[in-house]
Amino acid sequence: MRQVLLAADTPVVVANATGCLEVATTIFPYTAWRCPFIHCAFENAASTLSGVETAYRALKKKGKISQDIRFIAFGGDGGTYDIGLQALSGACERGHRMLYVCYDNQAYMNTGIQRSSATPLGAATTTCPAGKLLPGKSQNRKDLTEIMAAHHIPYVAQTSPGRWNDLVSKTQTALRTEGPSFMNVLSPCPRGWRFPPNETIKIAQLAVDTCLWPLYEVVEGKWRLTYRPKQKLPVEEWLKTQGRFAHLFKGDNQQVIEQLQAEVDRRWEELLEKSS
Amino acid sequence: MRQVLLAADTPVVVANATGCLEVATTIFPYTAWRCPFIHCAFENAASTLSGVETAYRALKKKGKISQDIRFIAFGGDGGTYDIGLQALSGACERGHRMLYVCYDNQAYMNTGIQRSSATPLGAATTTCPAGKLLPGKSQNRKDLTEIMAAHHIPYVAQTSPGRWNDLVSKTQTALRTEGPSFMNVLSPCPRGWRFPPNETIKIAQLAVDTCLWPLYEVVEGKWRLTYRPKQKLPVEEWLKTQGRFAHLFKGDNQQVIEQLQAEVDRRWEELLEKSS
Amino acid sequence: MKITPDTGWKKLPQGGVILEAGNAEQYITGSWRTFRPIRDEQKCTNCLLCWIHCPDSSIIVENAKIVGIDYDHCKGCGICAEVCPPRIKAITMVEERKTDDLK
Amino acid sequence: MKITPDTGWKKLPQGGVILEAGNAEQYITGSWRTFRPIRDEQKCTNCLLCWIHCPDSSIIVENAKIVGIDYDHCKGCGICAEVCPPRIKAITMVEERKTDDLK
Amino acid sequence: MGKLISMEGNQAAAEAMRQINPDVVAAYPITPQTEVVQTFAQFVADGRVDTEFITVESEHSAMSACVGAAAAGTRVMTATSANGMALMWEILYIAASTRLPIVMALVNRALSANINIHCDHSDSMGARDAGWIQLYCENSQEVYDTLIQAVRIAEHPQVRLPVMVCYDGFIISHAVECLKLLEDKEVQEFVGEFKPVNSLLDIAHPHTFGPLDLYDFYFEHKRQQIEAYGPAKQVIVEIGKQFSALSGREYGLFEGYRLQDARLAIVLLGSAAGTAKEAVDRLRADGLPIGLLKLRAFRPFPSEELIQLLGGFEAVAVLDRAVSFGATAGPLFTEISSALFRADRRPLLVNYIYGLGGRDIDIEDIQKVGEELERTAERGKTEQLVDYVSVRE
Amino acid sequence: MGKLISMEGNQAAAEAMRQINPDVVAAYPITPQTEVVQTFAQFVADGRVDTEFITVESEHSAMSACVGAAAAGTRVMTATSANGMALMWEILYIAASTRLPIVMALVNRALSANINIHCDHSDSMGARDAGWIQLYCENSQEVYDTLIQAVRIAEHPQVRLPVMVCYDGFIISHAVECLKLLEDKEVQEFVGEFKPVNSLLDIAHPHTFGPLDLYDFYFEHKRQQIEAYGPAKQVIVEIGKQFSALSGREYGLFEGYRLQDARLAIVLLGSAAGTAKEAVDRLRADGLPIGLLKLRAFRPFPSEELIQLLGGFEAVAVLDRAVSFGATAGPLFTEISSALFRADRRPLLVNYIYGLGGRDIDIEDIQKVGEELERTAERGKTEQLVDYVSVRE
Amino acid sequence: MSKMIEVRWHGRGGQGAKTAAYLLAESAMQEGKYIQAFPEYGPERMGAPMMAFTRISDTPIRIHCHVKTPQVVAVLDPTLLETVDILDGVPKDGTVVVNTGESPDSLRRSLSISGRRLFTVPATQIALETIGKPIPNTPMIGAMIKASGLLNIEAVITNTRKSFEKKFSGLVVEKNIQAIRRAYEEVKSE
Amino acid sequence: MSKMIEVRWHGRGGQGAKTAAYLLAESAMQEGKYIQAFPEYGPERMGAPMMAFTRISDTPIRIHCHVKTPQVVAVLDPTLLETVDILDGVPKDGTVVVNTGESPDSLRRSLSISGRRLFTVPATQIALETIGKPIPNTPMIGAMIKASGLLNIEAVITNTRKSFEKKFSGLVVEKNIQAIRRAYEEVKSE
Ligand SMILES: Cc1ncc(C[n+]2csc(CCOP(=O)(O)OP(=O)(O)O)c2C)c(N)n1
Ligand SMILES: Cc1ncc(C[n+]2csc(CCOP(=O)(O)OP(=O)(O)O)c2C)c(N)n1
Ligand code: SF4
Ligand code: SF4
Ligand code: SF4
Ligand code: SF4
Ligand code: SF4
Ligand code: SF4
Ligand SMILES: [Mg+2]
Ligand SMILES: [Mg+2]
Repeated sequence: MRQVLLAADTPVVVANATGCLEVATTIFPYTAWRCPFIHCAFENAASTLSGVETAYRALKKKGKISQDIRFIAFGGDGGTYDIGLQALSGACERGHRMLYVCYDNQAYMNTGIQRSSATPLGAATTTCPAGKLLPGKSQNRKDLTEIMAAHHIPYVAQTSPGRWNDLVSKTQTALRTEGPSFMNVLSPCPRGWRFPPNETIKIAQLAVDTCLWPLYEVVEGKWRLTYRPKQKLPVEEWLKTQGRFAHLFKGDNQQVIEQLQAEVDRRWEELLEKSS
Repeated sequence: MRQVLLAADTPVVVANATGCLEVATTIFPYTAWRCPFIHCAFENAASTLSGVETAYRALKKKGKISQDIRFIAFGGDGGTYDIGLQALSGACERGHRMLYVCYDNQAYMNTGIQRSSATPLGAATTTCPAGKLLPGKSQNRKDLTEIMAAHHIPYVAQTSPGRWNDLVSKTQTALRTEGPSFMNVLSPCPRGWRFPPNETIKIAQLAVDTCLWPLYEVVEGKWRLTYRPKQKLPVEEWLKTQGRFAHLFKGDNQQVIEQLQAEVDRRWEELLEKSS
Repeated sequence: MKITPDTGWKKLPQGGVILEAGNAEQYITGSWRTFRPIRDEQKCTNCLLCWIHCPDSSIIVENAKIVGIDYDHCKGCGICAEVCPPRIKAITMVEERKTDDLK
Repeated sequence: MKITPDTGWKKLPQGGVILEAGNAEQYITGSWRTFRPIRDEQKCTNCLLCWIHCPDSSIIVENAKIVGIDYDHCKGCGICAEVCPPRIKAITMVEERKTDDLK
Repeated sequence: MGKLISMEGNQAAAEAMRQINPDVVAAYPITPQTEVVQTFAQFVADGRVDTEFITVESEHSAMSACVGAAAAGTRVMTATSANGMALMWEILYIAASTRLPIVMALVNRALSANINIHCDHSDSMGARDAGWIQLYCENSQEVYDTLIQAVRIAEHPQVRLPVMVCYDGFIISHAVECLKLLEDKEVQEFVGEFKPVNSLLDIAHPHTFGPLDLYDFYFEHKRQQIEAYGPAKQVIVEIGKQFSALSGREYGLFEGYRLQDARLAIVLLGSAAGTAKEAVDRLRADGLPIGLLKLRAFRPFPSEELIQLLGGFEAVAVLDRAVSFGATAGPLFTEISSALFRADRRPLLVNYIYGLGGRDIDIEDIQKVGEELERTAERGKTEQLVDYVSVRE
Repeated sequence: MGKLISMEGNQAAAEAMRQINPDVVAAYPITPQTEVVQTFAQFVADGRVDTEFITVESEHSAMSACVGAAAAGTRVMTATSANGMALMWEILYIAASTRLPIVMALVNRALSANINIHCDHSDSMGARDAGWIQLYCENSQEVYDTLIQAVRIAEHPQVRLPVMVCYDGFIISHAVECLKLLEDKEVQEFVGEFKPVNSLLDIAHPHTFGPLDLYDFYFEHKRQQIEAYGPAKQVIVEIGKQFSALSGREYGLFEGYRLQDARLAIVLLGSAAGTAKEAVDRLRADGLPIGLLKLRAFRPFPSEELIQLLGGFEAVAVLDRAVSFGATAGPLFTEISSALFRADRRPLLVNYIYGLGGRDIDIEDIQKVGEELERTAERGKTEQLVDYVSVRE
Repeated sequence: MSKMIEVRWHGRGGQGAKTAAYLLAESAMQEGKYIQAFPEYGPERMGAPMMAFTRISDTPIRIHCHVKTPQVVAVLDPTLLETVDILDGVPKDGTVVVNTGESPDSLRRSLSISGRRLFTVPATQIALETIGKPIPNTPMIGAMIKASGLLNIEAVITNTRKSFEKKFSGLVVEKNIQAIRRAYEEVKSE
Repeated sequence: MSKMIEVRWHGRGGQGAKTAAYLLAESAMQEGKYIQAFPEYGPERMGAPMMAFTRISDTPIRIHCHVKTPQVVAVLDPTLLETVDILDGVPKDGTVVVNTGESPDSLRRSLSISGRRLFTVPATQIALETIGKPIPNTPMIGAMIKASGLLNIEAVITNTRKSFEKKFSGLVVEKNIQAIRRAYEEVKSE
């Protein structure tokens, strides 16, 4: 997330939903934040920040503030795809100038790896464990980036820390956008996905190369792929790097992989079509 | 809404969000509903019904119930685009077999015509009145049908009571769908839109013919226009039938109409492309 | 059990539930009407458009034929008259004149 | 005012706010580490990849050059070693052996 | 000082808001609060206020946006009712504990289920732990006056707490009554400019709001917050005095009516107070030594003051327009009896639950309460602790 | 009857749920409740229960789904904590007023702000008006036993109310303790089959749930609901007896510890009761005539019983693990002092606020309370009404 | 209390009973009276029977209960006579004004009303003829102040003008005023 | 209270202090004792210092407060000695077991510990050699029961086997048991 902040050349105010990021960076009396920061609750980073942004406009209008300030909200996938979706949707519709960044680690990590609607099909979490009866999550992941694009806001992007330049340039575009912008950032989580921390970047990259997490942006309704893998790898390549998918390689769970591959292919084709 | 129920040939259980429909049909000790009906709150028709549907599956599994039952939720635009969006999104992601019908009258009518995110650009409501400074609502309407299509649920449709057959056949398709389905039904409101009640059907039809409210469906990701107006009328034709747009025809508000027309055109083109 | 304005708390069904389905039809709202739809049987082609669109379910249909209008619940909105095909115009809205037949 | 574990309620800033930005750096977390990244200055090309990816902001950069590693906060995750280009491999992870230099 | 004009309670509220001219308003419509929002939206559309109005998509977001805007150092107002307040309940605590001086018009309405749009106090009573100052109004004049005072109370350096200005849905919100308004300038001078203590927009001093706070500091933060309610009591009285100097209308923690020589008293909140005054007059005319205590401040709860005031009475009837299901009695009764527990001389106490979901309470109803109260006093003991006004058996 | 085994409190809760095997569970994770949900999810994944588990996207939807499922005539359970409960607050009232026998494990945790994951009772206390029966547990054994009893209490024809089984976050939820389990069959026989009164799935008898209810009927509906809490008290006692016949473990509305010959008493809820028993023993050893009253049922509140029990005491210390900001004292104190107001002989009462946000309370802390209580009794009057345990000045 | 008059308005959603109640109150206020006015608290729906109330007093009005024993009743829609007990709580010497073309006598007979001072006025017809719309509220005000003697007509007219000017064109205002005057003249007593 | 033993475990997130505390408790329970075990209540993070507690008693354990005066302390990570006051609350006759290759004597000197019964064991090394992973928790149990005399080793082994069998392969279980035994043997006293 620091990468996002580094990309900002105007002072920013940050709002954060409850989640790993917030818990890891602020424990009274310590804060890791060097910019103004507010955490209100789990589900309302977008609405809280929309209040802050409005306050800013009110004071600007009255000449009580002169400086330019940008506003960034951070939320995990739980705080964005699930419990905070409505607040985000509302803020976007109202048109606040703010960047909402979802750091998507595909589960509720802070509370110990429960499924979210961002959890991919087949992944095991503590609330959709791989058990005798059920092979992990039985639903496909919500495609939040697409949902946000359907909000017709001026800027929507999907990116990954695996590709630093992509992330930075998208952040800069987003912050320049006069109106709401949304960025979905895949954020591999060693603990929740079960892999050694040093593979973080590799796994982020693999998600992109398997087209499970394509990098693209939607600018004023125009779709554009920002990176096209030289070779589209099978999702298996990505799945096998992570313990949460280990059960898929056992017994007759192979078909879940096929299902997942089919869905990835379908969405990828759709994306290719839209961005052509 | 009765039209929706008439189209069902299996017994249905209905959940209803707070709004005109609910208030008009149930005042203790009277109910207009002949099927089992539950109203819980304003924002939770989808989640309440997902509980009912799950209960049904639980009892079926245990053999305590044998009958086939279908589940329909009704919500106004306020209860669906705004305060109930998250409950709907969540229910869709979980995959409950239920039909959610949004009767979209483009504002909070039950509480006296306040703007919702479904209110079109330029429309006057009591919370975005046409005043000395502001010419009605300053944001475009959220395109909920598209947002729901981005949820990748098996069936999504947009329809209008102006076209009875369209509505009935879509309802039937929706009820046949094994999984979540969503229907967005334009519902002209004489009081809120300010027109005489007997013009209801005409106005519903005009919304379709101006392409402001195209009729289409998305079946398993495939987009299909279900009606193509012989001649695409200018939105003005529709606007001028309603008091809530009267101010747009005065002063220098003409440009709002142009803006609206541009947005309608843009979304219509996009739709044509997707459904080709 | 029928619930009336005098029913006390001991007799109400628990949980605020209404047990009797569709009992709203006992609630006569026809008097709210200012205009009354009158259908001309001769002209009517039984296309059922009025039945489909009546918001108060007040067009009475039997065997796919219109047999009457439920004036106890019709609120006189005029939608039926509006949707009746222009070539046919089987329904006209007539002002209620209850004043005249005041008992 | 510095807040310590002994600070009583009368002295805390109102509303639970933390007034001092970025004071978490006073909170030494380096001892949580099991492995320690060691950078070979000779090999390093100052590509800054490690700086970009370090989750604990523990690679210290001055004038676009790496000048050191902040062992007070580095948690030893090894990401820097991983992202350092394979041809270069300027960073290696070495097991902490505090046991040995126990005072 | 203005002359008598007539207005609905909600319009009076909106008018006060117009004159206060807050920086930010975030609100969501709900009956019977709606007209406040609508009227104010019209002021915005007509450029009669500078306020930025956030048309949120739910009450949860309304309060969240208020928290954001207040933390950003602006003067913030909102309004809601019943289930609207219920949906923001979580964030009410956050607003208070973060010490944000938000002012809310709470138009009291019954909570669901079943859904009912009329007045009772179950909504505000359900938030009585949340940390908001709660002031209850008897009529439109008080709504108007109290909203103006609320801004000062909330922002007072020794208080810095959000304030709920509660008034009865429909009964006050939708009734036209006579009231006097202040001049715009008078109001603006009275409320003054808002001076935030810490602000998110203070880029030079970046603060962190709402951090994780474990068992090593959380209790201290709460202890500190608890301490604010004492000064709040004094500030309410003090601001009331200042307002009275400006308007000629008196405000404090409560209002006593014919209590001086009374041996019996009725205690209640809100719009029934006027009806009760009439009932008291009639009972007095019948020779009953009865008076009325109308509580204005329910939070902070003036318990020492009540001990002083009611300690010597023979019998007191507490009228509750809310229920705490499964509790011994209504929330106001519980609070008052708990406070009077410490009194040296304790009156007999009885509780009446009235007006749930908008059920009318009229002069005769309250007269009957007074008459029963006298019998209780004569008997020297409470026979029935809780009774219900006008409920069909 | 099973032998002693060891389990965390949350596992004990999940184990009870497994044996109850409800039709539907809808829940959302939140610390410290999470393990209940996780463990149960594993039971579902392994086919060890027949339950349909709804993985909702928020607590508001969790409770809404529970309402839907319960109205559809199924046995429904859920679990949450703190802000999770806060987010479902609106729907809590609806569940109770619709008379739906939902059972919830509420793992007590402090409400935000600031955000804190540890135990206090502010969450459940904030819902004390909502109409839910609230039973508080001292340890894992009670969590397990009470969840099983709760199903019967909730569904009892004279009750038909939702039940919250409250236990202290981390202190109980995350501690391994010894407990005894019943056999699966015993539990299933004890809870029996659920027989709904009205069901949405009863297609032959279509009912309308949750209609608009104006001032002509709403109050009567509330009045009817109020009436359920009396029988609920008896049912809690009765089911407790039945459970005791099965398990050998006693349950009622409260538990007295060394109260018989006591003149001083401590009253509290939850996990501190055990610590307090130890403190009582030590104080007794020092010659103090002190006992403990551990309240189990906070809703319905056993006020007549408390008058009986505590009426004759010299002094009682009420320990609150929650604050009602701006009130005179903590919520438990308020309730108890209000109840005792009617007692013929009234003890001196003092209030201690302790343990907010997980602050530890130990044996010595409670001993000190006991010693101060004795001084109060000797003095014959309360000097300081409210005090705070272990807060840094 | 002795000097407080309570008025009840019966109408249907859309007929302006609430406006009438408010207008009457405002006019009284202009005359130095204290007032209160409120509609029946229910969901407002076009065509549904509804009530509104006005209280007028020489001293500040404190009470906030429903009006149960109105001294004056105005019925804006004669069809209501069939379904609503418009005499409920009206004292024997109360005043009742009904919008109908019938005479008070025949009305008394057809409804078998005993006691009360009965007045009728063809308000809808007057409205149609003056304003051009069948909205009987303003004429009913004229009729009722005449019948009850509550207020001076000029005061009512001045206030109506002031209040309507904010919302309507001059022509509409004058037509309404004309309607008030005509009804004031044409109201029939027994 | 007289018969209750309180144990404090110091470790780092990921080292299994909680598991050790639980295992010890369970073993004690198998021996007919009443037990309680809980981690320090805080956000758990890899590498962060953390504590866990075990209570063992002949009679049911009622108290639910923190452990403040543990009779036995086990330190799973020697680096903690620098930052955490591991002796906090430990009575003079308390037992302290540290995972280190050093001797108790030199440890006492380097940390200037007075009183307490000091023990050391190279638990990480044992773990590496037996289990193959540097997770010192099971060997530390072996060391600590020897040092404290709290429990019989066979009871602990039986219970560990039972408890681990649910989660791990037979081989892993046996390696852990081997680790316990080795540490039991190799723990050094002064
Ligand atoms: C209303 C509410 N419900 C639940 C929680 C508990 N909770 C806090 S963070 C969290 C999960 C966060 O998941 P996500 O947003 O994906 O962020 P991550 O921790 O994965 O970074 C949950 C369930 C809460 N704080 N508030
Ligand atoms: C939490 C909550 N907020 C607000 C309300 C008030 N409310 C009830 S219905 C409604 C508007 C409904 O609008 P919509 O969903 O569009 O339905 P319509 O009335 O237009 O048919 C509002 C704001 C409520 N009941 N609950
Ligand atoms: S590794 Fe995973 S669980 Fe740990 S802080 Fe990062 S996101 Fe959260
Ligand atoms: S006309 Fe409009 S306001 Fe009236 S019931 Fe229909 S939707 Fe609601
Ligand atoms: S007038 Fe309206 S309500 Fe009456 S029958 Fe026709 S459509 Fe139905
Ligand atoms: S719409 Fe006209 S023609 Fe068709 S059925 Fe109705 S009345 Fe007959
Ligand atoms: S090991 Fe991890 S924390 Fe340490 S410097 Fe490298 S990347 Fe940063
Ligand atoms: S990644 Fe390697 S080469 Fe690049 S700056 Fe870091 S240490 Fe040097
Ligand atoms: Mg996440
Ligand atoms: Mg609507």
